[in-house]
Amino acid sequence: MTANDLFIALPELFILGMACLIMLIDLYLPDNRRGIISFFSVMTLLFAGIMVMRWQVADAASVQYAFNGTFVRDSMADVLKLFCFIVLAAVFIYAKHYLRTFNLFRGEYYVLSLFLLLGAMVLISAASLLTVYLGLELISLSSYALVALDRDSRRGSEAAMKYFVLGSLASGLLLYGLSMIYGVTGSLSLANIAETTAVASGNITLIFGLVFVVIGIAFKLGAVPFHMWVPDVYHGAPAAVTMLIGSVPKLAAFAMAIRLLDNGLIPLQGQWMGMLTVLAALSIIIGNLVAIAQTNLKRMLAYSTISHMGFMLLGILSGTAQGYSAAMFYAISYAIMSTGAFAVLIMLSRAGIEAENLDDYKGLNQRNPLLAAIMLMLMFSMAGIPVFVGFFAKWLVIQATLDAGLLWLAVLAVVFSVIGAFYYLRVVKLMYFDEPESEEKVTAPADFRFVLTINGVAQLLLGIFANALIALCIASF
Amino acid sequence: MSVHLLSLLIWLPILGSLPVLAAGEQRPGIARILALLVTLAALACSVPLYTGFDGGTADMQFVERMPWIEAFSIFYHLGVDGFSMPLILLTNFFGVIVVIAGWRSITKRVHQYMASFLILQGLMVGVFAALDGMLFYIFFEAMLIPMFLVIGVWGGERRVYATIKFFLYTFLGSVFMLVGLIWLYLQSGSFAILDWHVLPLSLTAQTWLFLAFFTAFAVKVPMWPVHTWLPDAHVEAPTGGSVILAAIMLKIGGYGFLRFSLPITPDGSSHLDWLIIAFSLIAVVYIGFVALAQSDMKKLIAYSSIAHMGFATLGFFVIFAIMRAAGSDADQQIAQGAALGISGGMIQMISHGFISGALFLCVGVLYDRVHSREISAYGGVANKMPWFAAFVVLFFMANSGLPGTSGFVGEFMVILSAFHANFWYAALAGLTLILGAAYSLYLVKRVIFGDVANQEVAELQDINIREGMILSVLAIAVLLFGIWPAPLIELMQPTVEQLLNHVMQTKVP
Amino acid sequence: MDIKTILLLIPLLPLAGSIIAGLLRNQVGRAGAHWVTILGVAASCGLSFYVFKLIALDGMAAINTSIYTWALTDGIRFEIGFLIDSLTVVMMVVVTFVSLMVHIYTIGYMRDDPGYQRFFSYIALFTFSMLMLVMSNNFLQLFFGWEAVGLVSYLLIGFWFKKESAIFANLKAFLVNRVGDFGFLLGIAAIVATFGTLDYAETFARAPEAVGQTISIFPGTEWALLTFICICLFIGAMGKSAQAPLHVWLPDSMEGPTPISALIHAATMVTAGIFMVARMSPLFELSEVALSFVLVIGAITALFMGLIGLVQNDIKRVVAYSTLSQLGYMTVALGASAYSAAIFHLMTHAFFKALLFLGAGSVIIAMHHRQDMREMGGLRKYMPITFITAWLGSLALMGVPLFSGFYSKDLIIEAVHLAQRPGAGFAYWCVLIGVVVTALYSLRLLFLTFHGKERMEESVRSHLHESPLVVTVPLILLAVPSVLIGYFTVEPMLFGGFFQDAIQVNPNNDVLAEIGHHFHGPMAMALHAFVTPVFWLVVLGSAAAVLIWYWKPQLAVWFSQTLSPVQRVLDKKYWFDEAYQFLFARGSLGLGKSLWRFGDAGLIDGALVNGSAGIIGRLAGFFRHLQSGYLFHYAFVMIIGLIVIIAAFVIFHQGI
Amino acid sequence: MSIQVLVFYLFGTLLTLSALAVITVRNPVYAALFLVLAFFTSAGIWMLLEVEFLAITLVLVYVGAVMVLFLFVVMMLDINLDRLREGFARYLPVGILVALVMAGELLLIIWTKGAQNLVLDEGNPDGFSNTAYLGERLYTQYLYPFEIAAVILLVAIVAAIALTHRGRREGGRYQDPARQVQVKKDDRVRVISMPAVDQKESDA
Amino acid sequence: MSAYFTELTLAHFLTLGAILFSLSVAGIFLNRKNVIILLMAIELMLLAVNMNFVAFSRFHGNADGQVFVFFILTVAAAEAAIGLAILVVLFRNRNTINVAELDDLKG
Repeated sequence: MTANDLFIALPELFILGMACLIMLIDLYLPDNRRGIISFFSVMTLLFAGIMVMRWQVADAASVQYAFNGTFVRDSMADVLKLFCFIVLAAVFIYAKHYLRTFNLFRGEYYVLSLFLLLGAMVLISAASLLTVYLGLELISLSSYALVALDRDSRRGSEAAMKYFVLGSLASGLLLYGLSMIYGVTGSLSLANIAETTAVASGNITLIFGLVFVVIGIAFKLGAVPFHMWVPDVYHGAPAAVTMLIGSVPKLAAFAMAIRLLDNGLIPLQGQWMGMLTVLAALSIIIGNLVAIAQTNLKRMLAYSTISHMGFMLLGILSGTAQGYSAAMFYAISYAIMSTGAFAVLIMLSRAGIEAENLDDYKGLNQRNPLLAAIMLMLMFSMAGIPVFVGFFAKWLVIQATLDAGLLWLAVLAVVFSVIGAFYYLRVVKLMYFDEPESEEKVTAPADFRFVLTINGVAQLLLGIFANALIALCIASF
Repeated sequence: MSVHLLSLLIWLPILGSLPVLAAGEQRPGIARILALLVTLAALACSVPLYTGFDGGTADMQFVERMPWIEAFSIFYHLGVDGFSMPLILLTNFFGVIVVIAGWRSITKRVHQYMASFLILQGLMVGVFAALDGMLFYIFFEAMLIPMFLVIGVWGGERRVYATIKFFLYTFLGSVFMLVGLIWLYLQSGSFAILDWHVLPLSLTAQTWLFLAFFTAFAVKVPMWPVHTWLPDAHVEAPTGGSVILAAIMLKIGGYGFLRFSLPITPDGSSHLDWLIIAFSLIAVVYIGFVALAQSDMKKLIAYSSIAHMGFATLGFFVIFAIMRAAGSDADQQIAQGAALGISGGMIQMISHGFISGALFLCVGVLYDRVHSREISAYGGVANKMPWFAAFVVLFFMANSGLPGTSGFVGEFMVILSAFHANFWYAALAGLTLILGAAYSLYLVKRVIFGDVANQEVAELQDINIREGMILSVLAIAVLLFGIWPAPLIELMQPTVEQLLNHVMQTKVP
Repeated sequence: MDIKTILLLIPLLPLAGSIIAGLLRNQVGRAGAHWVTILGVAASCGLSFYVFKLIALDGMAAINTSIYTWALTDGIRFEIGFLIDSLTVVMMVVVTFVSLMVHIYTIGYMRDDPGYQRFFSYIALFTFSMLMLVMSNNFLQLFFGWEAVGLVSYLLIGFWFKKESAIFANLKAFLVNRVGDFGFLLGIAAIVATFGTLDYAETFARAPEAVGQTISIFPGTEWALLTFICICLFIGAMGKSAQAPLHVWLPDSMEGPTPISALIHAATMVTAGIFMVARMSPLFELSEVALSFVLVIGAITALFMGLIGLVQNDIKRVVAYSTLSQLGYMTVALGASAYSAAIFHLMTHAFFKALLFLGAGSVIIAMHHRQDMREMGGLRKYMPITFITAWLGSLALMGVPLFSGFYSKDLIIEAVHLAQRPGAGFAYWCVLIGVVVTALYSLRLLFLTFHGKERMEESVRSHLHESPLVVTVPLILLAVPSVLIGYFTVEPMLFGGFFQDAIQVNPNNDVLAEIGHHFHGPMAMALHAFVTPVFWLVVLGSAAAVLIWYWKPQLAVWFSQTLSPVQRVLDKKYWFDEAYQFLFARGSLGLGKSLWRFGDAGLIDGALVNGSAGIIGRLAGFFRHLQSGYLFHYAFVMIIGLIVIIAAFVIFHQGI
Repeated sequence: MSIQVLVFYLFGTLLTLSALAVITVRNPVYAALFLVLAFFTSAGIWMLLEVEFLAITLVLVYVGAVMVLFLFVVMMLDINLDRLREGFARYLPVGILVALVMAGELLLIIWTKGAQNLVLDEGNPDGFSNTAYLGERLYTQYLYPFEIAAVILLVAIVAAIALTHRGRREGGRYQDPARQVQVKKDDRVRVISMPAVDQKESDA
Repeated sequence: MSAYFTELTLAHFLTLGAILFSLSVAGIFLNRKNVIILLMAIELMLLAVNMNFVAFSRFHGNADGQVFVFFILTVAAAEAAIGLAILVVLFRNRNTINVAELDDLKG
């Protein structure tokens, strides 16, 4: 280890330090001063962002290894981390309002979220099976705890338990696969594994291990049939936590897929492409279908997440740089969309009651036109209607799919995106076509509204000026 | 002459929607006036588009091109030719009409209503002006959103069903086109439509592509059997929505056939033209009968729109049958018949824009007063609204293709063209002469003529100046294009010829 | 003023009158409306006579001129233009003259109507349309005029739009006409497809090229192209000129005001079909089959429509069926290649039938808009002018020698007699019997109306009086040509080569020329009539009529009882209306309804659209239930996924 | 058959059986104890593989800490065992079938690979310290993961406290050691001077 | 027969691992009653994986596998702590840890 290693991993170290610091500060804060925690957390993200940016400014294309090859920094890592920070900062601002409303405003949320972020960063920068695993566990353990954050919630604890058991099962499966890969290659370093597998790509044990690895990834993404946790956890967790789980961990899961499948097991692309194809197709079908039957917005968004992850897999499975960048674009835009949608949900929530029933959205346009417009943009973006960013995401992955020669899959994807559009339209219908059932004013603190407005308008701007983000994603591979 | 005229026409209404929205719900008057000013400005800006247009060339004009998404060589690429220019004018023309039409009848959330239409107008102009496949698709799809809202918020009883049906139907159709566009990009490395025109493609590829485009545009036109969204959408939409839907949106389907299907997949089109011809003729005959059986005025007009758009598609795709029927030695005849078909189809689209728009406005006039679209709720309207009755009779006569009105021109040319290909095409298409008159005049008989049917009719007031002005303008347009369509036809002639020369060459390598 | 301007003014003056009277009706008022239209039509009439003089008398060459290019597409030029030749000028004169008379007459007839201005606007518009039709030099404009007169006819039949029967009749008229137009349009399309032009002159010049060309309509059958074209065009004429079986609209059209019946449904519009076929003689002459078709259709119409006239009680309907029958005569003449005779009869018929209609209208005014002849009788002493002019018109109609109708009708019968083509024999018998029938219904009308007992209600009778001058003057003015015009024009028009620049007849078919060999002047012809069967048939018919309806009215009752089946057939007009009503009106409504219910609502929307939505909904529900909430199920699903993936991708794929 | 093989089979059988018992017995206390047995036997097998440090750690960490925690929780929660005994057999056949299929697949693949022919390496030389070897690796090559593992443990601590620590409830009775040690005599004992009272006067 | 009893091979340990793994997985989806048993099954599963790693580590003669096992043990401990904490919360909220009663969230 040299000082340079520390320098490369500076953002991680900074986040770690700040997390600990915030934890300590929190101990000594009176309840009415908790706002400082939120402020510190956001500032932490800001500075971490600056630290990440320095590479993008200085030497974006370089790839740097640290800590004996267990840590890697490359352009993809930078971009993903950056968006993790951005999204998390928004989440923090949204969450503050939520936690206050629901009387959950404690430091643990921020500390655990920062640890979760740290896990995500570890995963994003993982260069070894070990760091992949540890990063993953750091994310998972933090999220289990976060889901149960509302200790008095029946649903929260149920969701946490389910998440915990299934998550542990999934990490057990992943570990089994990692053990097989280690068994064949004798190394934990992804770079070495790639070299070895290039020679032994037909090895059955390797493919056997690959299956488990793919399942591990699929679980984290929430791809069918390893999606069963998603609806229940999204539904049961407090909205502020659901929002978090829907954003940063998805970016990390994308990175995990790239690290394992591309960086480590690219010689097996022929094999994992088939598996991902099945997962993607199933996710798109089941996610969109079941979302139609939902009456609860959180569950609906959960199923929509499942289908979105199916779409994202379309990008990954082609195994080309173009496909990866498409998937990355998808993951980033999804994180932004999903965060925004949950923010709207939070804004509509009143003390003790989350606005999770679809009927709560009736006549939103009359109650708060701006909020309705933001939700409208989010919904259409999720449905993949131009000119919002969601469309560009879908376009890119479908292009990747076609490029990979999977016409049927592309057609299936677009057809189910039409079916899926139905439930997004239903939300718009409720907001715009129906009369409000409550005249209560919908409001939130200024910072909340400000960020939410940016979040909503971002759907449009990232669409119209998609070039920049697309270029960034392409430059990452 | 500004080189950014097309951009101006696209973005002026879209950005103009912001101040309209800012006017807020409490100040509908300001919203109306602002919207009117924006549409008038857009209309004024389209004057140089007409005057500056060089009718002697088939080249794209007013071209703008700048990189947009560089990684996939997508450009913000605009331009117009003889096909798109008239349609843009039509769009901007109806922009004004719609604002005026909704002046009094819309009272709920006026600012949002006006803003929706402004955005819609800009997007529609964008569809016609786009020369980049992705740009086209984006405008094409984004258009659905404001329309979805317009029908859903300001529509009638079953507006939710209608608008979701409209949205999903159209969306489903267009996603196949998206797959086709992407596939073309992967083949050619470019998203430029004009590059695709010259891209050699195997017959199989062309056939599949053709079908992909077909689903998108057939739904939009709409052609039988994917037409069932239209009657519902029309019936439930507010008057302005119906007008735009009928006058402009349906044209986008036809325009798509001209811009994409024919030039990109000429062999595929030739291979599958029977499909479109069959659907078009079914549209004319089957839909003609169905229209006859309607008891809802808007539904009847909606069905009539389907039948009339059948002529446009028939005109566009009958050209291959003409080539086959004529054999190799009769170049002159091919050129004649085919040019008639395509020009006729285009004229039919534009004329139908005026007529159907006017008809929906007429229904709107009645609806505003009586709040019913049922034919049976009326009778003897002419007794109370003589001027209105005159307009209705004129527009329905135009709808049934009376010579001297624009409705005749397109149908006439298409039937002439169809005869070049096959007697039966012309005969079946010609049935519209009977069917179109039957359903149009049957409605006139029941609604306009007769003795005053009930108290509500007895209390009707004749049209006011605002309504009279709109209808007069449309009436003048309908008559003008009926009496002297030459300027319009000449405008698109080079483009038609170029298209014909293009499709006669096989693209199969 | 150059000739082109004059020609332009002829149709445009009535149009201008129409627009002023229509759009500025409140500004110009009632008097203004009739003055402006009458002036327009009168000027147009005067100019027409001037042009007639130039062409017919001064021997000026036919004028073929283009006004403007309507449209131009690759190779095909759509022009608006005028072709002024002998045929055209005759039509122009007839149209404008009758129209002028009707305009004047209308001042009286419509005096109390609230839609006064509208009416003048319509009839002026009609004059414009009809002039456009006859003056056209191309098919496009012909079709324009063709449909435009249809439109005005529609508007005028439904002029009293509160009357349910009127708006039923106008819809029917328009639709039946559209059926004819459908054929007409196909004919035009065939011409364009064959000759690549819409211009008459070019078409006629190139027509011989098309001889021998065929068209395959049903696979395996080949039709001569020209026959196809001609029959298509003639179908148009059948609609407009109310030939069986497309005649059904004409009797119903009597729901319109009487001036309209005279102008449109007797004198001018309905003869457009005759005019058109005569105009197309260069084409028809090339197809024997088409001419035979024309001949047979005409003959059927001439006889069988006349028969219906025998049993009608509505005074206008009798005249209407008489019109149908006379149109049949004209058509027969066309079929016999005696185009000039057809036009000649067209002209004479225009005068005397307009006279009869206006006379009937005069009676109707007197009867306070009652039209049933059973409630009339003995009117001669109340309205002498009407009575006399009606008799004159009827005699002309019957074809009594020296009256105009005699010359035209006799020549037609003679021509048919000489014609050699298939169907000519049948046609000959039809027209011969038709002569008797004509005499019967004409005299029946006169006797029932003007003679015999006064059967009207007392309230009506007490107000009976002769119509005002604006009504009677046109009657008198029309009576003059009705009586005389045949005598004076038969020779120049038929045998003087008058139409030679407009009408082409194949020398083999030229029956009129053959008649011309034996023609020695109108008086000789009238005298010769006494030795022809035609005259004696007229006498026979007249005698019978006198017997039945004048001397022994009880005979009429007896006849109707003994011949009740025949009476019923005629009363029901051969059940055409019922059949059409059932087949087309209700049939297509029913078809539309069922297509809508089963096709659109049932199959497409129900099964496909909402059906697939339903399936998706059910699938969604099904998959939703898989999410049971039980942890062990979730784990189970994951493990099943694992097992399946291993099986599929490792075991089977790798072939263990 | 070498002694190692014999030991392997012995321990292996025991391990399998105890694992089976863990998932089948109904009383969680028994299950926990069987799990302890399973860990012990695994440790034994690992000894065969000469991974002494991990074997010891397994026993220390699992048996010494984790399983105690388990037992603690089992005892702490007043679980109604009667209610937990119901059912279980209905889906058993399908469940067992699926488990067998899965095991079959795993074994099929392991054996296909021919792993039975792969002999382990010779074993460590005398005096080799597995602990030192691992320790060296952990603090050099795997320092970064080591630190992350530390964070994970921190997260576990934070999470466990956040979830279960309820703070001071209003009205609850808690000790405060700080106050306890700071207590002074005066706080506890109040000397009251009580003047003598005449009994008789009070009676009166 | 002979090969399995003469010498210890990789297959012995992998097989043991596979059996343990299958048992633990079966435990997770067969157990419908007690959440604590689920947590134990998870520990068993990790044990199975550890068995694999240890065996492979010896097979390859490098320490990486053992290091991995070390970390798995660490994480497993942390996991157990969190799992049990969640269990406690769950029990406090619902007064049961019956798996079959955890069905508020479904559909």
